[in-house]
Amino acid sequence: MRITCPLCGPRDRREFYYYGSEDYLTQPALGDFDAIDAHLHLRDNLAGEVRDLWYHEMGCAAWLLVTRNTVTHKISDVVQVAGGGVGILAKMKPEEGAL
Amino acid sequence: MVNLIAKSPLWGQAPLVSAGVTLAEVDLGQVTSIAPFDMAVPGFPAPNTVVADGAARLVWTGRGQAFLIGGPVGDWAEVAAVTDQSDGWAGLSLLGAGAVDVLARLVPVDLRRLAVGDCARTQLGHMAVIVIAVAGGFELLVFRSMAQTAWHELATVIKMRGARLAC
Amino acid sequence: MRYSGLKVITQGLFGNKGWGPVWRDPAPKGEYDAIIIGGGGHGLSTAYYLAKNHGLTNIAVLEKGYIGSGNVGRNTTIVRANYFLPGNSEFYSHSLKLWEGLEAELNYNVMHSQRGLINLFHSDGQRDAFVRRGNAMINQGDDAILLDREGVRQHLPYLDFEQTRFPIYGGLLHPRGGTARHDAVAWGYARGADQRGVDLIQNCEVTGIDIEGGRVVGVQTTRGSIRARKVGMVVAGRSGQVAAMAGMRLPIESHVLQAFVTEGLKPCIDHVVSFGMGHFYISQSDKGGLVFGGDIDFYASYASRGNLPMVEHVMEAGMTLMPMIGRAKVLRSWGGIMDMTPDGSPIIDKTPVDGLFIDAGWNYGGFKAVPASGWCMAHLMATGESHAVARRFRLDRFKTGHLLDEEGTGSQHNLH
Amino acid sequence: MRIEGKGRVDRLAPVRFRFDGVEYRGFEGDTLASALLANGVRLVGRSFKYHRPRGVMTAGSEEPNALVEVIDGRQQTPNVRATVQEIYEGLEAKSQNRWPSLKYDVLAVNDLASRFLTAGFYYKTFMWPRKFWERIYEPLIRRAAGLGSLSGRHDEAEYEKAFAFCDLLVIGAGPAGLMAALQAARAGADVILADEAAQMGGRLLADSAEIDGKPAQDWVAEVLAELEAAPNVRLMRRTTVTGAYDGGTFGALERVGLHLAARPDLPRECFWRIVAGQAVLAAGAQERMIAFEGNDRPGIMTASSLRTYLNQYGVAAGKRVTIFANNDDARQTARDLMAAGVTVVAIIDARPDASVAEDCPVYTGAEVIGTTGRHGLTGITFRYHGGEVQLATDCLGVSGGWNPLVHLTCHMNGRPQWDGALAAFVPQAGAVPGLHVAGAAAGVFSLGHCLAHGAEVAAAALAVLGHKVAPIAVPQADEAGYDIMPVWEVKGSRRAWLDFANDVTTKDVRQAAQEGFASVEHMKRYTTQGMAPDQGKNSNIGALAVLADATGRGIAQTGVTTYRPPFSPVSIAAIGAGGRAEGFAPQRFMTSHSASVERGAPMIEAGLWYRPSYFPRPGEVTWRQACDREVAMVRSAVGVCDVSTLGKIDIQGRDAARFLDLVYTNVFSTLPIGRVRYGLMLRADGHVLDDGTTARLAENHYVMTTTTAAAGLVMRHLEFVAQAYCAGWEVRFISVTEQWAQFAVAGPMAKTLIDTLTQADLPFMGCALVQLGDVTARLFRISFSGEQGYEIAVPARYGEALFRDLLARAETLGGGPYGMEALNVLRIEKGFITHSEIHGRITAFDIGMAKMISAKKDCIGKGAALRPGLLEGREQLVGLRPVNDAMISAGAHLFAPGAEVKRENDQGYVTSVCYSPTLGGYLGLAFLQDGRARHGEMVRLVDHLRGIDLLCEVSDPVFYDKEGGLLRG
Repeated sequence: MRITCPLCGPRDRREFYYYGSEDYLTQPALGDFDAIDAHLHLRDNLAGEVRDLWYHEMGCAAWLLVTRNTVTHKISDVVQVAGGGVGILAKMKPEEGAL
Repeated sequence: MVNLIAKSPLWGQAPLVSAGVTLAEVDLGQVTSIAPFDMAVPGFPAPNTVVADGAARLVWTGRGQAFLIGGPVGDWAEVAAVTDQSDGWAGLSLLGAGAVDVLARLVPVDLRRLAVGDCARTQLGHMAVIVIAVAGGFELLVFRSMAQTAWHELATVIKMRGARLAC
Repeated sequence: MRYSGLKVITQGLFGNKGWGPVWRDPAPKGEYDAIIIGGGGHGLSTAYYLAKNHGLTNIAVLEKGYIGSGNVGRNTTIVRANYFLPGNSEFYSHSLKLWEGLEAELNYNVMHSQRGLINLFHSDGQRDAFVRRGNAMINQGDDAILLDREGVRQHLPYLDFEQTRFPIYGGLLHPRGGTARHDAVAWGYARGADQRGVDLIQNCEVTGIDIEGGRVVGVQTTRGSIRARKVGMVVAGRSGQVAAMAGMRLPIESHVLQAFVTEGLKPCIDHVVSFGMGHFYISQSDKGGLVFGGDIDFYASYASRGNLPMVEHVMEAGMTLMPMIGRAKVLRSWGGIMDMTPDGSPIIDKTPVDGLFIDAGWNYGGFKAVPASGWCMAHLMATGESHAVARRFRLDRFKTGHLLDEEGTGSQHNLH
Repeated sequence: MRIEGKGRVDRLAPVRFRFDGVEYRGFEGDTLASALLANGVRLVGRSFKYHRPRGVMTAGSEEPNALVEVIDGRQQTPNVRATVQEIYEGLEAKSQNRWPSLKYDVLAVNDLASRFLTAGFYYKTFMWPRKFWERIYEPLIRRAAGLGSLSGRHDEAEYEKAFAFCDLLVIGAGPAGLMAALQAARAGADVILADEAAQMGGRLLADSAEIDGKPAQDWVAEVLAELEAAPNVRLMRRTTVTGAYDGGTFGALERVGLHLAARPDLPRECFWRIVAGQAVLAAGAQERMIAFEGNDRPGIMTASSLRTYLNQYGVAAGKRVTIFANNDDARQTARDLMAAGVTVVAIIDARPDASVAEDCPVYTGAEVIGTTGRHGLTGITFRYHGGEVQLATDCLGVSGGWNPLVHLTCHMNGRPQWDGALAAFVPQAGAVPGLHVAGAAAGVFSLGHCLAHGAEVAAAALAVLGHKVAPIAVPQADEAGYDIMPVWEVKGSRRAWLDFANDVTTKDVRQAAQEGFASVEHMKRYTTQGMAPDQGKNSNIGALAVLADATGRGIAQTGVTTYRPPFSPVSIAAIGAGGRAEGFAPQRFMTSHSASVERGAPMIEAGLWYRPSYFPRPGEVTWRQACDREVAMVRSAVGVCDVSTLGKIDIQGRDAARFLDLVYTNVFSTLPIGRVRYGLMLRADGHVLDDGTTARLAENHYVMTTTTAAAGLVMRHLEFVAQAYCAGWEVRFISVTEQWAQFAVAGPMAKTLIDTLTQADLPFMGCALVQLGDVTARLFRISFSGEQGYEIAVPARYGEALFRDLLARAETLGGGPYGMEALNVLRIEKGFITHSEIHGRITAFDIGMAKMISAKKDCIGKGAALRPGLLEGREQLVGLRPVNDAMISAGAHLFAPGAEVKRENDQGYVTSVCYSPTLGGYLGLAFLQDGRARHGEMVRLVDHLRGIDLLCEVSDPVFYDKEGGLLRG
């Protein structure tokens, strides 16, 4: 399998680390165990097109959001995760939140 | 009083000349990581390219990161995180007609696309590498601690290439 | 028909004309007391024990392909009980005991062979972790022996003891671990279930799960709708798709695990050997092929095929550990689809839908679990209560944090 | 028997080789099979199950029978196809799966019992008595099964792997492949042409065809000359493309040195990873057998292989040859043989309406129904016009038709389609993205059409890549079609073989169907049809035709089993090239490595690094003696230890502090400049990821340390958090692990030592830049030993020098180096944790660090860490000391005194243990149910594996200097 890194160009799968579904991008709020469950565990797990997180570990160190078909392995889109500005933590100041 | 003697990563390793290639350790001089806080800063190399600036080269080494090799940091310190990497990497040069053939044994990138002035961040065997295409071959940067393994892997490939050519 | 050596001889003398079908090929009825979705090892054993242990015989197993077409027919055949976390220990211990009586139970030779499993370790830290495991196995009533380097050498003299990359410190020997003939397990349970009246319906894909008022009432299939008050989803590899028909989202991601077999060779590897440092394990089949594998390909997939980097990694690890296999030639590689859970342990539980049960999330350890999984799933479906040895395989344990993480790698499906 | 004037072997280059100890002569260019046939050797192997005598059946890599062991020195390679192995001077081969000899094989007795050994018999028996399976039956089966043998010795030969990239990969250099390559070469594309044979040309080398009015071989030579000269073309001979993978990646095996006597440094094989923009599969087709009684005797071969042996090797495989076929193609074999002066006894053509116009007897509408000859064919019986005819013949060429080699098109789950007119499966279009099929592999069966098809398909493939393609001229050749009447089996009462390699007969397939194993996959698995080294290349189609007949379904409806990689077997050593010895993972060396080795320190592997275990001194016999001394040295004077392997991450930017607050449980934004703080990092799921110290060098500049094991993990985690959650934050980081060599200096004399180096009066947990001569170093006052401690870091080029210097200084103070063993004892005495404790299932609460989770802020993993299952009823970190100072062990489990030792009563386990010379006894760290409330209680420690069962006192995990006075001192 080959993944076209938006920065490095087409590269062999061996250069990449796979994390999992884009669900990991949605940061749950403290105390919301359903959201934590969805973030960490529950998956649509589609047989078809999915968006997953990959890391170009042996290349440029960019985290990538890869649109890929889990049945054909066809990759239709690769974008960088950075710049998406996803998740509530991005907006949170350090002192916010409490145990 | 301390008097510390410097040693290069492959200190004492003689160059290997065989089968149309020469493998040698190179002294890269000052190597500084330049990681601009604003990635759109002018003068920063495009991905996979090297910007030459006199004797110095600014080599793209990853997302928002380049290595300034052989030159002073200058104004970069004002717009970028600047980190000394001079001791973190071992420099190897692989030159000669067979250099592409040798590298293709170990590096999973399309070397046809790597012309002088290009670079690639990829892997050499199982270790991270920065490949810089230079006239007549390549410069390779590997982590200092893995320099011996890199040498061993390249030397093994060169040795097998020699045996193939002798057939 | 009862099988025996005598039967083989008498049939042979009369031209082998008397062998009848091993199972019937019934058309689906309109209604059953219970339906098992999935005719793999777990589904078939569930049906078998529902009939045998609980007297429930008006049941059907619905299989979209052929019996045993899932991972029970596509694995590296290892049978072991070497877990260390409470919850897993008792379950796999129970399973191994069932294995030990399986031929007699099923009157079918599944070629269960307790050749001994050796897990190698390569540092003091790994040794300590394996000692913890071995002691847990003995506390559970199973067996484990700590081998030092010389002990490993006596059992596995062909390993490369000179390689310094990951020097062999020792190993944990699990004498009762071994292998079995994977297809035979499916066929044996299928035959046993069929003989007890279970309808095994092949080429029958479930396309919908009928739910009324929060309770399951039947399923839609490519061969018509079938009513049932109890439905068990036993479709590891496709659990997400089937559960989605009931509106459920599971803590499961599907991944592909490759495995490899070489051409036949005269006996050279007697044990099951596992090289954790290199994610490599190997045994030799009775036919002589070296059967080996490594880690999953690490990305979500339903493609039943792997890619080269993992192939190379497995072979490189093999060459590090036992370079004597270098000249064995890989004949065939394949990829099976695994239900990967966030803690690497399975699920046998009720679901939020009344009457709908799930047996899923076997990661890549499902084969050895076939007998106990069926035993416990049957118990759950028949009684509505979890069996004592499967109590912790709850569907909600991820949310509550009652994890069974043997690998210690945390909530990332592909790391288990 | 050699035929003068025929073949491409070099008659001026004789080659001597041995088979089963007998010396023979062949010529350069021979395969082992052609040379054995030339020498009249017909019996070359024994079958898998019945140990039937077998001879060469084909001339290619699909060979099911002629598998031999090739010996080189102390090594041997099993299951080598004699039809592929080229001979070289001194080649030594032997037959396999026989004992004591090929001719007299004891296990041939199996053949007599064959009626009891039918499909799946073993599932029905060997069950009683139970113990006999493992003790008697299975060992017997294992010994009888298998084919060749490994030597049992490490394979120390060289193997190679390589990557290649091209615009167009052409697989197969027969007529279609050569035209495809030529078309692409002239269009200026980068081309790789790979072919499994030693010489390119495919069947053109084996047939007597003409192209453009010249012998086809002349045309091949011209095309190859042009391709050789083209700079954009790479010819890969002896290279089998073995698998099609995602993204245009193909695996290929090059036989580099297998045709030569072993030479130093020459790889035996090279495994290629070829990435192609597009690919053309021009693998051709393979001839198949027909199942009839006794069709497995030596001397019965595919008809086309007789032609190959004649035309390519100048060998007649028999003196009196008969042909049995159901198609036109086999006629060419008869004609070529007759033209070369070989007697063709008869052509037996199953087609009633076939032509009879040959210079030999032709029987149409006839079928072979029996054969004779124990170790080689002596005669056949065939049915003709309702009668039976017997013929004396020593060689029977059989053709059941041709199967396109569709295998690679199936490697991504593609399903071949049944073509009734061709009586063959043809590729499913588009089954592998970018792979186009040309020529016979696509079911195009005339030479003229193959040539045109090759060029046409290549042009189409290049168009996908955006190449402008000018079509090339297609040379003229025979365009006659291929007439076939399907004949799969000649039914009879005795055994007719389908799968020669696995000894599967038509009876086995019928019995499988009778027992309900009617799905093609069930039949395969029940009978083992197609599971032998040829993976059913010779037999799968025939077997499923028999199954279709037995079940009353059509062939298309019956379907095929799945072809999977590799196309032909690949050695583990080739794909695993580089893995042997040290190659599997990089070795990492610290700058102090040679200095440690000089002092005799055993180096142990730790997260790819090598670290000194201990530094033995004269008179010390055991590691414990050295370790105890080193611990005492640190506790009483000063010790030096290289800690460079710890991960070091340089973090900069206006949001660096905020970022650290996010990834650590505790607060770093309040850390003063010039200070160091211990930090705890959680995974997203709330368990401890790692711990370490982080120093603030400047307002916006930190340097974080990680454990050795987790360095890469933490880096990846930081990148994820930064890129996924911190958009717009001004924070950048880079690993500086390799940049700095860092040494711990610990002990009551540590400050004394440091003072001799530099002036720095650091408070506990302080840090500063210091000058060591011209070198700027970083000095941290931190401790992992419980003693007053420093870590000093210099650019790595000075690492070795500083290490040696520090040792010299330490030694003048009664100190010296200490290794991993002492480091471990020191940290256990002090109750410091490592990954033995934070092993991935551990929370901050478990290790008593709940207070380190700041209440003032959120952090990665905090929410998940608050799940009830991670808070209640868990095991907590404690210290253990055995009564009587007896030995205890890590991995032991804990029980309440008096409780029965069983899982249900298990209360915890021991993670780390050491002998403490400081405290005079064994110490352990353990996780114990409700442990923090049980300090002072006794627990029972049981290690079955080491026979330890004793009572321990539970305590706080900190055994040494609980108040930390020494540390701060």
